Amino acid sequence: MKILYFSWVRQKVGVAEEDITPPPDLRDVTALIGWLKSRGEGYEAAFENPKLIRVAVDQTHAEFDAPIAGAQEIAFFPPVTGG
Amino acid sequence: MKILYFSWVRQKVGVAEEDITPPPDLRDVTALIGWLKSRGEGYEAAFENPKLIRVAVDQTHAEFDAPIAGAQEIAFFPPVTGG
Amino acid sequence: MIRVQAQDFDIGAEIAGLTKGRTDIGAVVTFTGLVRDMTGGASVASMELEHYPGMTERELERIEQEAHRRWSLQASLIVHRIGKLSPGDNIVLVITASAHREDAFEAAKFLMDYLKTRAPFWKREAGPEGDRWVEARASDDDAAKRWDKKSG
Amino acid sequence: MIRVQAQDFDIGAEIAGLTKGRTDIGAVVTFTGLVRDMTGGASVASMELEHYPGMTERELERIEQEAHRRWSLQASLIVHRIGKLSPGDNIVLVITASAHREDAFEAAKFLMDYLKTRAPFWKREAGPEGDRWVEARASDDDAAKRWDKKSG
Repeated sequence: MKILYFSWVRQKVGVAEEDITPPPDLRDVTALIGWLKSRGEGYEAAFENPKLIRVAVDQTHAEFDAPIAGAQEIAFFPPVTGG
Repeated sequence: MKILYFSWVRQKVGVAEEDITPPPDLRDVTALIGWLKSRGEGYEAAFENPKLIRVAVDQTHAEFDAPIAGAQEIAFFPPVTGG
Repeated sequence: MIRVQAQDFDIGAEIAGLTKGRTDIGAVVTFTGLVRDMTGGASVASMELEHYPGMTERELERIEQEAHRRWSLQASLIVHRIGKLSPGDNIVLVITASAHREDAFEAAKFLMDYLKTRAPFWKREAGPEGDRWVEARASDDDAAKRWDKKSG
Repeated sequence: MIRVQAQDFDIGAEIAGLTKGRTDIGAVVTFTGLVRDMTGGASVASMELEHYPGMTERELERIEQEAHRRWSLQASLIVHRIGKLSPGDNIVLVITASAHREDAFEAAKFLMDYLKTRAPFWKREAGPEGDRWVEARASDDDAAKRWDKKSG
């Protein structure tokens, strides 16, 4: 499963992109975030306030209760500020 | 007093512009229209339905009860259709 | 700024003229009105735009000033063509520039709604069934009246 | 049509590309967003636009399709720049073309409101106090939510 990070989430995690194999029992985005936070201080800092985090599953905006089974690409980022 | 006509009002009256000296007792635009209608068939046709007529007194939109004393230029035209 | 002219306008050049060298503008909205080949089910071969010289310029200036009174605008422009036009030709250009998009959008809509009901222009369309003066649309009156309510 | 690009865009040329040879378009609205030298009281020397390649294009296409579903549009275009920009530079261009001005105006406002809250771009501003990621504005969320209500 490919995980992408953008903006200050990327800076705090320290990488832009990584391939991970999360435990098969992780059901949704919330569970994935919990597992990611256990991987180090950068992740802990990035996901400290989940209200500031947005997620896209396979390049489509998603909610935190979206299932992650079968997803190929999950991205985490702050609220967008283009335009 | 200069009177101007535009669009189909001009076509019905038959002239674009004329200098007139209306009777001094004409108080407002409504009275002026009544006097103009007495001047011939073209005027009669142009002002047949006053609801279709708009007026500007000295190049400013006005109502039919606007006084005409002192006005230098009064224009009659249908609702505008620019833009 | 306002202009009444027979010749066409260049939208890109007009925007550049308003914004060039400025760094306080965050949003530019333009509206361009064009001659369509069909209006109200009748086909249009050409169009003639009559106007009231003198009052037209004064009225456009009044409308522009009113927009600047209601919204925070850094710059604005109204250009309206007169004379003979063909389908596809430009008729009118409105540009509004502001720090924020809300002001630019609202002011541009207001300028067009007011121009449509207050600026002394009259369109005459020529088609296969002859010439006809374009009739004012009730929807344009309604659109303009909405701004009166908001200011009340 | 949608495009994501580093280079600048030419608004006049983009309008011409959408409308050239067509006689069924009566109204063209453009919105251009530019870099300002001040945002939220902080001065801006330059700006860097990060985006999510792949999702950006998909999201812009979704937003554009939604606009065509809601309004009668003859053509539309969204161009968004990425990379490093300076005050006065263009950031984003939205063009909507319709038979009538109401559709063109509403669709352009909708495209910008949705783009501002859904298209995955992030601005980083550099100024005298260092770099900072631009924070999302609550007013942009509110603007986007207004369209949800209308469709309900």
